[in-house]
Amino acid sequence: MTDTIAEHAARDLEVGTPLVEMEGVGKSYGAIRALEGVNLTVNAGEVTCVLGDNGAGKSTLIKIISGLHPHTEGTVKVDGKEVHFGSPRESLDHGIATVYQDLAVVGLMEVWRNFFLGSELRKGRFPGAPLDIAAMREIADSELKKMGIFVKDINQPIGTLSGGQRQCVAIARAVYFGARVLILDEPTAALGVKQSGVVLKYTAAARDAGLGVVFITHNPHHAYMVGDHFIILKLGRRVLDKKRSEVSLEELTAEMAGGQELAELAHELKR
Amino acid sequence: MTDTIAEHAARDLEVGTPLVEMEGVGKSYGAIRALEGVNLTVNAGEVTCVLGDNGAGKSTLIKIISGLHPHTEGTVKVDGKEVHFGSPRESLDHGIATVYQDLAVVGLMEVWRNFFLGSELRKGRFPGAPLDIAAMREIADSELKKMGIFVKDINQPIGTLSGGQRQCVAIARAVYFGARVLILDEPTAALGVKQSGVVLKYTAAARDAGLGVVFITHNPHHAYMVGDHFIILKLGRRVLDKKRSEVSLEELTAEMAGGQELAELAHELKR
Amino acid sequence: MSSPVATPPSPPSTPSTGAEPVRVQRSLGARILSRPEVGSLAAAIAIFVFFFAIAPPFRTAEALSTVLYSASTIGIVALGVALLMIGGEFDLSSGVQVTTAALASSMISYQFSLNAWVGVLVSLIIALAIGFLNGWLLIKTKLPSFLITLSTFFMLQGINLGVTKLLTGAVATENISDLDGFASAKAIFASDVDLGFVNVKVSVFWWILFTLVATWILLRTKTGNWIFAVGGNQDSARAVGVPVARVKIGLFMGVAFCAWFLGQHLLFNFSTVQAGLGVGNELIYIVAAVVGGALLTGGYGSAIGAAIGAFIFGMTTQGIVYAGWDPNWFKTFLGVMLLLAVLLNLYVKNSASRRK
Amino acid sequence: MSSPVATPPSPPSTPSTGAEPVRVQRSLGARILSRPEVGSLAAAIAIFVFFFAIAPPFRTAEALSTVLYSASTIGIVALGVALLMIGGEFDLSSGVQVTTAALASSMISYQFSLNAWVGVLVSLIIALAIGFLNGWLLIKTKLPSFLITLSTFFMLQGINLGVTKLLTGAVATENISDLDGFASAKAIFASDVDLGFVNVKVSVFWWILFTLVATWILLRTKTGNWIFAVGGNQDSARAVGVPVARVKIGLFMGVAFCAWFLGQHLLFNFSTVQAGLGVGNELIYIVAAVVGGALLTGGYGSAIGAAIGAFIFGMTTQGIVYAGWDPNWFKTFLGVMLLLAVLLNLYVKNSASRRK
Amino acid sequence: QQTNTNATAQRFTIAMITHEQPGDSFWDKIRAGAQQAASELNVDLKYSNNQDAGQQATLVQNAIDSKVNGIAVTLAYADQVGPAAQKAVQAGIPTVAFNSGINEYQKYDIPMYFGSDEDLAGQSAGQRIAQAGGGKALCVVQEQGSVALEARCAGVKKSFPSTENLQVNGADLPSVQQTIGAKLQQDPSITDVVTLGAPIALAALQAKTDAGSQAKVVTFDLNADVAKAIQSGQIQFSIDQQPYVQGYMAVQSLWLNLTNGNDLGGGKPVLTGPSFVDNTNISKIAEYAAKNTR
Ligand SMILES: Nc1ncnc2c1ncn2[C@@H]1O[C@H](COP(=O)(O)OP(=O)(O)OP(=O)(O)O)[C@@H](O)[C@H]1O
Ligand SMILES: Nc1ncnc2c1ncn2[C@@H]1O[C@H](COP(=O)(O)OP(=O)(O)OP(=O)(O)O)[C@@H](O)[C@H]1O
Ligand SMILES: [Mg+2]
Ligand SMILES: [Mg+2]
Repeated sequence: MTDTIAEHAARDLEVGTPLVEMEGVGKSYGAIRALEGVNLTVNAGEVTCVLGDNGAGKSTLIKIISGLHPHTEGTVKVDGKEVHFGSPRESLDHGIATVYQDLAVVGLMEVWRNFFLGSELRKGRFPGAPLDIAAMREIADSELKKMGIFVKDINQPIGTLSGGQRQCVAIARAVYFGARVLILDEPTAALGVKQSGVVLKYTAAARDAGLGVVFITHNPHHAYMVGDHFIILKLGRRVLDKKRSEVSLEELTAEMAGGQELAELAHELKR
Repeated sequence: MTDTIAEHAARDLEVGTPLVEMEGVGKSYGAIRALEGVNLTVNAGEVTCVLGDNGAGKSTLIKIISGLHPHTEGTVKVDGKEVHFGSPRESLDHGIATVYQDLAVVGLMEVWRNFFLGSELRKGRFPGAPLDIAAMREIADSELKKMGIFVKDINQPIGTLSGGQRQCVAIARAVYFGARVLILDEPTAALGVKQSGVVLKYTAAARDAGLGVVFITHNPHHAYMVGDHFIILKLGRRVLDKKRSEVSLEELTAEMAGGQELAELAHELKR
Repeated sequence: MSSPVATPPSPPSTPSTGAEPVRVQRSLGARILSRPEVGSLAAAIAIFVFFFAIAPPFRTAEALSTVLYSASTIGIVALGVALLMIGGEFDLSSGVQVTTAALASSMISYQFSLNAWVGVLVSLIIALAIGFLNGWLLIKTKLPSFLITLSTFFMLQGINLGVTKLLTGAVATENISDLDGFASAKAIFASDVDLGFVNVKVSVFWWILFTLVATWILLRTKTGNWIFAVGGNQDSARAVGVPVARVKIGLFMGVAFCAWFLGQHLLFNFSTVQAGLGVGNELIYIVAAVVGGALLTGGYGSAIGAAIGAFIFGMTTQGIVYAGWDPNWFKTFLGVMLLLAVLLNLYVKNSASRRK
Repeated sequence: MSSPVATPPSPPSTPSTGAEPVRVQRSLGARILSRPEVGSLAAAIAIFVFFFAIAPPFRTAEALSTVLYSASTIGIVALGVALLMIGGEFDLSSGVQVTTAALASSMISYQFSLNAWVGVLVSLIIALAIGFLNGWLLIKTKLPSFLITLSTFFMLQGINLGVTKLLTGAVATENISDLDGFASAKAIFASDVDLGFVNVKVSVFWWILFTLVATWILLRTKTGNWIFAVGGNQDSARAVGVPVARVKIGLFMGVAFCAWFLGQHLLFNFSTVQAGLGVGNELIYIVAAVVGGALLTGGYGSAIGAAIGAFIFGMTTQGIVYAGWDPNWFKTFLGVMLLLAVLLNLYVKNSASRRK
Repeated sequence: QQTNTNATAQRFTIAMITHEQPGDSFWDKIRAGAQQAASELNVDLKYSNNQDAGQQATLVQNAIDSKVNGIAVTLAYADQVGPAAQKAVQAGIPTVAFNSGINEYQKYDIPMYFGSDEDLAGQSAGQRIAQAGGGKALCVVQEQGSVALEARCAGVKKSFPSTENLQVNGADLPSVQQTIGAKLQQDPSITDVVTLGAPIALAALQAKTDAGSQAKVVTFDLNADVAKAIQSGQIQFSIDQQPYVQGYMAVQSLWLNLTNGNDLGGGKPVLTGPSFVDNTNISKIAEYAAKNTR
């Protein structure tokens, strides 16, 4: 898998250079203010973990980076230039690939078509060039195999896969197409232990290949395994922003709302 | 919260009596065989954990109990009588409430309407009796508050909530209406640490009130915290079936496909 | 490596210790603005003012009465159609169902020389059976309602003509105004109500009554909840125990009932019925429902909205005539008005959601 | 701390150590059976056999030629409509667009006494502009296409009539058969092709050609992939970078192109055009697409299916005449046939999915 | 505006309400005639139409609300539109019927009628087919359930019993052509095709060629192309009910009634047809047909 990421990573990445810089970013959905005054920097070769309660605004934050919703306040810079993405296409063209929490797959389309959707391989560069179906099938298949996912038939509509299998396809796709920045919104939520492990390895590999990674999760263990930088959101505001060196797993767990309580609970439920 | 469950629990539950018994149950989706020859018993006052890889057939299994898909092989008994549910209504009428992995909420409807959908409160028992809207709003609100979920407006369409908030509504609903059996399909997947804790407490409370609980999760820690009985599925077949007393957390983690690998991974990624 | 750490016990309370977010209680104004019909109401007012300004004959009470009558003949069926659309389905046979109901009523009472009320009731049974059939086929075959009701549409069109020709030898029914019970039925379905300063057709009052009843059903009963649910997300509704089949069949029967009612109005208003009528009206009913804020994809809409939609349509149709515009361009005006109405509707809805 | 730590290299492989499940390769037969058009093909064959058995005149080559011609005049536009429906949208203005294109072509060349080809080309530009406008309004307003194209439908209906009346003083265009270029245009759009044993209209060949091109686009190009994606799940398609707006506008322009082509056929076949034609055909095109297996909700369907749907419709319409059935019941037969066709379609699809 | 010498200074408003199917050239001639009369007589003509009977009745009510000076109305749906017209009469608005409703107009106290008798027109067509030695006729109905069209076909059948009806979709000319073609292939014994509108006649000619049939085509109504076809002998004859005159007379009689208290027809309908157009008189008429007045 590492090979796939390294193959597709942009050549000009240098560890530590800021890829995405957000300053004072805010977002309102109609009357609902989901995010306000958030600063965030994604550096090349680093994993930035975004943590927080349900409804804290994590997904909203990354949807701004990936161009799905434009921000309503503040500035977003990519590679030092200010941007205001009108569509996910623009973000993708900057080498930013995203795994959305609500997936973004087209249920009735085949697995391999979903994998390559929006970035199809073609036999030639002229307009109307035919698709290279054989190559796409093969690549999709082998990328999924690398994650340990065996779909019964790569031609089956993706809607007939289990929730976790679909999640894996979305992750494999983002990993395959992410050249500079990889954004993962709760990628391991629906996954089994094995697949979760694979995803964590991918995350580390992407970091090692020099990509900037944004990793959203509710699992502090997962976060601490790969994160270099931790940001906690609460009701749309940033309440913690620390480097890995400044925080321990126990602190992080405790800082996440209710982390303390879970530990207590474990004791309480103990039989 | 415990009070809610205890209030609504059926009076005739006796710890240890089998509520749902499945024998040799199988299910095919068209040409795809998702489940075969599975035996499972849900006893009153016990939590049965179903574990397994993505696509193992866990959701399929519980959809049979909850009446969403009829089984194609084997027998299912509820309270000792063989049943073949034609619709979820029949299952609900047996006191079986379910939280589905893919939620089952109606995005455009208000939070409180979703909470009571299918089991509306009315002012009177005659046909066409008006809804008791005030009571429903209040109950939905307080049940959500008990879970630590504060939606901005109980009248807002549920589609505008975050993924985790929606999940909480679905769980609160099932807990409120489940009288005999409570089925939870990856309830904590989208949840933060705090909310996960609440759900685990609910699960324990339901068990203590005498309900039979089926709990599906990918998290062996969560499973081990509440489970009395563990079943692991693999490619639609049962590969493990053990009582709590027969298995330790470490064994369980190891048995779950790839558990071992995750431990190695943690080591590998350690920095 | 990752087992949860045991810590000393603490009180089992959950409500978070931090400041809990203030629950927003939206103002009454904001809640009204978020109703589906508010945009179409604005459009209706705008169009009314427009015609009031440019067409002097439009300003009389008689003109309002005519507009209301025109709106009521669209609105009664549009109501059933709107409920069906909220429930996530279409009915293309609603237009010809009106004619079928009128023909059935007329021919049954005339051919057997019965009291007009017998025809009225038997035709109600026939209409409900057609609605039931539509719904039943939908549930059994799981085909889209567009296809099912299109078949019904074709079949009823043929049956209307074929049966009428068979029984009467012509393409219109005999005049039934001499039958027993005609007068009383006409009083119910098609009389004029004298309000002193102007005569208003009784169908207008029925229309208003039906709209109120439908609103109550939608917002205040279990059935209404279920209608929104099956339209919004049929699978989810089924999963929580809503009897989807019953609700959908009921909605088709509701459309059939409305069509029957309008059919009786037509029959007792004119005493005879043409077998070829009603074709094309199904689209107008759908337009009224949609202009009134119902979503084509289901799960959203209102009965009052459908009434306003019908009113807009009736007002535009008659307003253009009152204004004396060239009928060659009639449809163009209608199209422009429709587009403006839905755009205004949209604009109002969007600004409503931007307010608290 | 955050620089990647070098760990002792381990083999980068992940493929699980356990037995991996056997990848199922479906047989060719199963894959064919899972195509959207297979059910409608079965229905088409069944209906063909039925009429072949009961209606002797149906058995001749001439009859087949008539049926094919009838299918082609539906099928050309149904093709564009099917692609649009796969892309998740409707077009209610397709029927009148045909008339608009024919009128524009005829009036432009006649009023300015130009070569017929000038009219043909200018009318193509007008048609594409209408398609573009439909799509553009859809994207800008985010209204359902049903409403947008219904407005266009009304507006074009009025414009067809109003402009024709304005320019020619009548509601039909002048006969253009004496214009330069008429003969060559007629040869392209509306000639008869002599196959030796039977004459076939050239529109049949165009129809087949267009169907093949559309099939290729759908299954073998990026654009086709995008069409399925925007119809299947517009939000997801947008999220992975599909240019949803461009695809949808393109699809509306595709419908406009097909309408333009049929419009030219109409014009050069009859030499004049009536301004009121085409109303109601939009539904027939949708029916053809749906009978051919396209989903009304988008994301599923095929071009060949639409062609088969048009064939079924044409065959049924003409078959009833060949069978000499009572014309009063015509629509009833049509409805029954339609229902049976979609039911058979469904049955075949279901049994296909049950096979390996 | 051109005004005739005997036009009064007062400008009257006259509403004309028909059951036109929009875009049909037949109705265009009615309107042209009415418009001609209106401009000659300084009348403000308000034309409106709807194919739906109930809606047409509402349009009459609309005219009453607008307090027009006179109403001209078609009574194709006499039972529906008649009562509304009667209301206009009772309200003191001079009202005439035209084009259809010959048997019913008096029932609603309407004093004048201009039009042809569909039944009679059909019968005369049937007679001529019989005289010419026809074997079997096909009567093509282009609008399902239309009373007027059905009456014509019934008339043909009365005087020429071996007549069969065929339903076609008049809004789709290729389909008209295909369906007539199919019918001719199905029943080669058809010797005469009776179409009920000019464009349908032209489609029938195409169908005849496609099917290689020798059947003769006769039609109701005229237009420039039908006139040409009559000249060239492709169409045997046309039964013209002179729509231009219907429209013209309706407006003019109302104007005379308003300004001079006249009524026409002596309590009987004024017939504008059937007038036969065939190769004997076509040379004269073709010119008018080209001008859209016949
Ligand atoms: N489309 C929308 N319209 C209105 N409000 C929205 C919309 N999407 C999100 N919100 C609101 O914005 C807030 C933040 O939502 P967001 O999805 O970013 O949370 P999150 O941190 O990702 O939560 P989770 O962990 O549950 O996924 C929530 O209160 C939610 O109700
Ligand atoms: N509606 C369906 N049609 C066809 N196949 C299906 C359908 N639903 C599930 N499957 C298949 O059945 C198998 C089991 O799916 P299921 O959803 O039960 O898995 P699961 O154990 O719940 O997985 P996860 O942990 O990812 O939720 C999978 O291979 C899936 O592709
Ligand atoms: Mg989120
Ligand atoms: Mg599952």
